[in-house]
Amino acid sequence: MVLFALISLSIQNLMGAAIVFGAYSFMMCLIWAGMGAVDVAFTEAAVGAGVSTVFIVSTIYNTSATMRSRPGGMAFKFFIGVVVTLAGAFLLSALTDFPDWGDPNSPVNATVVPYYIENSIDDTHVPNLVTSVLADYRGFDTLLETTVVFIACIAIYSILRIETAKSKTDETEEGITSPPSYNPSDSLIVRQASRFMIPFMQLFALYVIAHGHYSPGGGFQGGVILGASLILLAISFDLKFLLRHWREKSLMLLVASGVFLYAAVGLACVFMGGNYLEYGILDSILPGDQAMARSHGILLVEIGVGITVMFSMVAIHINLASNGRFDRGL
Amino acid sequence: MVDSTAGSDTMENLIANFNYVIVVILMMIGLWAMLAQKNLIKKCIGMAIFQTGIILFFISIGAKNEAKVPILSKFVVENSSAIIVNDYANPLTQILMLTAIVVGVATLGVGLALAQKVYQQHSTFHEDEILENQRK
Amino acid sequence: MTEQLPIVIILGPLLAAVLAAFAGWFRPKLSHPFVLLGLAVSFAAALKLVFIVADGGAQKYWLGGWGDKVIPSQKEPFVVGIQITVDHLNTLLLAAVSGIALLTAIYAKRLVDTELAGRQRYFDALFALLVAGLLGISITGDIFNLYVFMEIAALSSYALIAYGKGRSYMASFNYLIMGTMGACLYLLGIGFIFIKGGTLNIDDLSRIIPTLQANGPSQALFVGFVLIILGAWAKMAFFPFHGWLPNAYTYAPTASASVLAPLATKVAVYAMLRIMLTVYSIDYINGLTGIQPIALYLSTAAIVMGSFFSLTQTNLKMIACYFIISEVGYMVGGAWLANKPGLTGAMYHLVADAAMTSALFMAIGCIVYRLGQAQLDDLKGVFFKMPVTMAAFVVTMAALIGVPPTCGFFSKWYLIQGAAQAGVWHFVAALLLSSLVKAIILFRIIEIGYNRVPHPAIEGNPAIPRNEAPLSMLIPTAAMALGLVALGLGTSTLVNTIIAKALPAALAP
Amino acid sequence: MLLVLIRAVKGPTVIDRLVAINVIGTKSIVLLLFAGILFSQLEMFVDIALGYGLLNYIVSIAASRYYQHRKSLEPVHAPQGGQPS
Amino acid sequence: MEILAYTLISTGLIFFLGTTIGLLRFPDFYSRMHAAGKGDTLSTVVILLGCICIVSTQGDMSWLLGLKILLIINFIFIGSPTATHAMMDAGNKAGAEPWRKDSK
Repeated sequence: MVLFALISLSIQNLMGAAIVFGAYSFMMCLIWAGMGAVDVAFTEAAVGAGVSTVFIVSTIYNTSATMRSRPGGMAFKFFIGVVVTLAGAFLLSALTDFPDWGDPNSPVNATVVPYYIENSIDDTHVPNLVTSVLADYRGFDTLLETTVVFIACIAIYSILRIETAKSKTDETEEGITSPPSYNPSDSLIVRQASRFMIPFMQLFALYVIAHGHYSPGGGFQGGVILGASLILLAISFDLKFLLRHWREKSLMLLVASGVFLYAAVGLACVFMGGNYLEYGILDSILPGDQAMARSHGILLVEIGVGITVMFSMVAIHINLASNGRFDRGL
Repeated sequence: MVDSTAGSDTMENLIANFNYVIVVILMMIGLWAMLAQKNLIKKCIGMAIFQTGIILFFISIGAKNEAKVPILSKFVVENSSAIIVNDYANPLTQILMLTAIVVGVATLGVGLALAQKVYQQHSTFHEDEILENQRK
Repeated sequence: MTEQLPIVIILGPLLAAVLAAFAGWFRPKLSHPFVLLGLAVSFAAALKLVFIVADGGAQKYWLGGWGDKVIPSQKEPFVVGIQITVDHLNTLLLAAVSGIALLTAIYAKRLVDTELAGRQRYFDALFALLVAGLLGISITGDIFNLYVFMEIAALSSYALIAYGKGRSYMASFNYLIMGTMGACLYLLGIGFIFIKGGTLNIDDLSRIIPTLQANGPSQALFVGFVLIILGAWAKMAFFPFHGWLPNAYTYAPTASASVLAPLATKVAVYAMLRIMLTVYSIDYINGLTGIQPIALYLSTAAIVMGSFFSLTQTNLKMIACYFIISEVGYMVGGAWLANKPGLTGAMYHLVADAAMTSALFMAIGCIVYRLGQAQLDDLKGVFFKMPVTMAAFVVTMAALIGVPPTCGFFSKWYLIQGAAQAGVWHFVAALLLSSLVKAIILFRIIEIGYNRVPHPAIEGNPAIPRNEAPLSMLIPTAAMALGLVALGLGTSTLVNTIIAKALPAALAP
Repeated sequence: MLLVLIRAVKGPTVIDRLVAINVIGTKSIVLLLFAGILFSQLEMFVDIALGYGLLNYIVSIAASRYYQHRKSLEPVHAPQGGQPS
Repeated sequence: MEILAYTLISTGLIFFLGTTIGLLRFPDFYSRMHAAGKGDTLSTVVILLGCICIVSTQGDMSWLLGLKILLIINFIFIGSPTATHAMMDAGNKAGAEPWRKDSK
């Protein structure tokens, strides 16, 4: 693994670095699955190996993969190396103070966590502890995490988007009847295979969101896969093909509406007389008792996360791939 | 690395140290790349590696020997008194890291967007060349 | 409803941002009122909470209702959810942040319309999100939640900085690398604390940490502390990590700089104070005999260096940026003095400096709005052109120097007192030196702005036309400058009713 | 098994690496399923494996699209193949 | 069933060994691609079939699991050759030189 990290940094060609970085993420993901962190593994598989590699590739596509190495600067690198080594030694100096690896009675595992494990079912009827802690006990973190994705989306959009190009996209919308101008180099095989796979991907992603209460997954992972399916559409066909179905306005509106759904569920709790994000209080409008209401609240919130993440990923990809011009790209 | 999942008893102590050592090495590689690399994309990759190092650190402090995935089985769901805490891996660290991954990818995206803009201005990713361009 | 107030503070700007982003697609003009509304709600809630806290002590709020729960294996209950706290330490900062943000939002409207035409809606949304992040850092009672808020604030500020022209992309990228490094170090520090403490709640941690150290100091906790402090230093542009700040804030659009400069660094200082005082205790700080002098020397270095570089610059914005670096040095130094006047000074300076920097950047923004840039040489005759702006500017500079009726004097007074009590004379010298440098710069600006142009009253010289910034910018600037004086006059009330109670009880008077 | 592949990752050109990464991706699916069988909680791992397969495909396609569009011999600028100087 | 499962898995592993050797030893990009594309797909599919056999002996929900694994097989069966094709095309367009006897 260390090897992978080193390789991905030492390769002169940035494209190679990106690809090896993807492999590094795959390995990471395996290790996490091995440690029992399936949800993290799933997220890393979706994000690290899938989407972020595509992001890097599309950035490089719009710029250049070559990297001129320059003489000199070795002293600086060496100096940083020494500093970093010292920092590492400093970190390792705390190693003797750590509890044993995998000790079930270490403070981390024995202080607050048993509460989640023992009471999750009674409180929320959600067997997947990760989902219940994520969306309920620490639901505020998740709201903010969704907000972070939202910020990243509008930040990238507003940094890269070139406003003058707007008239151009309008023109293409007028000419919607004209046959799509595929790049002649596009291969039929890739397109047909993608056409076959995309519905399955989306179905699977919806399953991941809806079934997140019982199996690994949830709004975020499902959202990323949904987003990835649209990205696949954009890659294997053409960016214009995607943009004819999803206009940028609707994309950005949907991104905002996902966060809004989450925040509104929380706000509804306040109006019903509870604390913010206290889904249990919603039992008078949602079916079931308090715990069921929590379960439904979690589902609603996950859907909000899914919407935001899906369209953020698509919007970020479109921006990065087309350099903000919204016409052609990777 | 694959061995660490098995967690055999005799090797436990060694593995315990080994795990954290790997984490620290990874983080330091990432940090070094962030500070010393001159290429902007490499800096972004270094940032991501630093973050994965931290994530690995958190996951390893939450790992338990002979613990399962933190999803309750069907049997346990029906009678909740039968839950044995030590059977399930720590969910809390996993949640923290889910959030950290998401934040990481958001930061990576913004970093790449900025790098793209910098490239448009200076048509290079190399830090020194950019500085030279700016001085002109 | 008062028990819901803490969450209202954050939700105001957060929802405003979402609605602004939403409405911006239909009517771009609609997004700004949403932001104003959200910030106003937040400011009102924060003001109300100042009084509640002054009367009734700390307010706790548990999100999702997940409060103290008894855990079988532990003796004491733990908070299982996320807690947000408003207590004596942060209530003033909350009011200051939301108030300054509200004024800046009114103020920045014109600037945004001219500088960032076509991008207003994103600016409004990101502005509100930035404020939400900063308020969140100040209000949260959970160390991991603090990290997430930190990232929210950071990501939106990267974008806000990148809106500028020319070198702003590279400046923003450097800030991104530095800021992410800081946040990662902070996160790692959380890990080291978490591995020993097993909880993320600040109150619970402050209860647990002394018991963990009953049998000797814990290296993991120490490493965690150092990492968190380093992370916070990187975020606040403290001396060795200050490289990103001047470029980032100078090349950022003026509208962005006028909200980022006063608030972002102060909130990072607050996060450091929170970790130092609440999570760890003041005894722990005083026990770190190795680190304390280093931190004090570094803050002295920060002040000296900030002052020195501000003398060499010719751009008004750049000068103001180096002021920020030296002001951060004040606060970190005051916090690390770890005695009563020092901490009082640091906490008071937190609020005072936020107000001062805000007023400074507002005045500079007015100048930039009219003159197009802010090189020192361009300021010829500016006192005649923009008398009100320059009056506000002079008042602000006086506050920064530490002239008595303004708030700057009192914070500096407390800091010097604390340094003298601790016997850290180099810090006292640095404080005085920095005042001197600011006085020099002020007189230089007065000299350029007043004297290099013949006085219009003298016969034969054409009168210089008055050309003030528009009222929507001028009024917040003037209000801020008056607020500095008001804050100075109200010092004793604030210190006695709120700051004195925020100090740890263990501290000797 | 993996060590052999890591060796392959060092392969001379970028596109060789791409092939190797693709193979690693599919093998990761198999390993995940094996892990699931070992943990005797296969139902948890199948979902991840499914997601893996889909995303692996996307990465391969994206990277190959890059070269299709660029139409340039990429390792021109890399001086000594994969070996760092 | 068990025996069938283990036979399938070991067959898959043998094919996979072939893939790796091919990947390492073949001289140029196209032939490596050949080894990877064919061997990889076949070995994975066979191993996954073995997994289905193991799963089908377990528990009550095994049909769903089996279905999911079948779905994975489906995806790999379609996706992997397509990806191979795309990469080959990419290599061709990018100008990777085929190996000839006279080249080194």
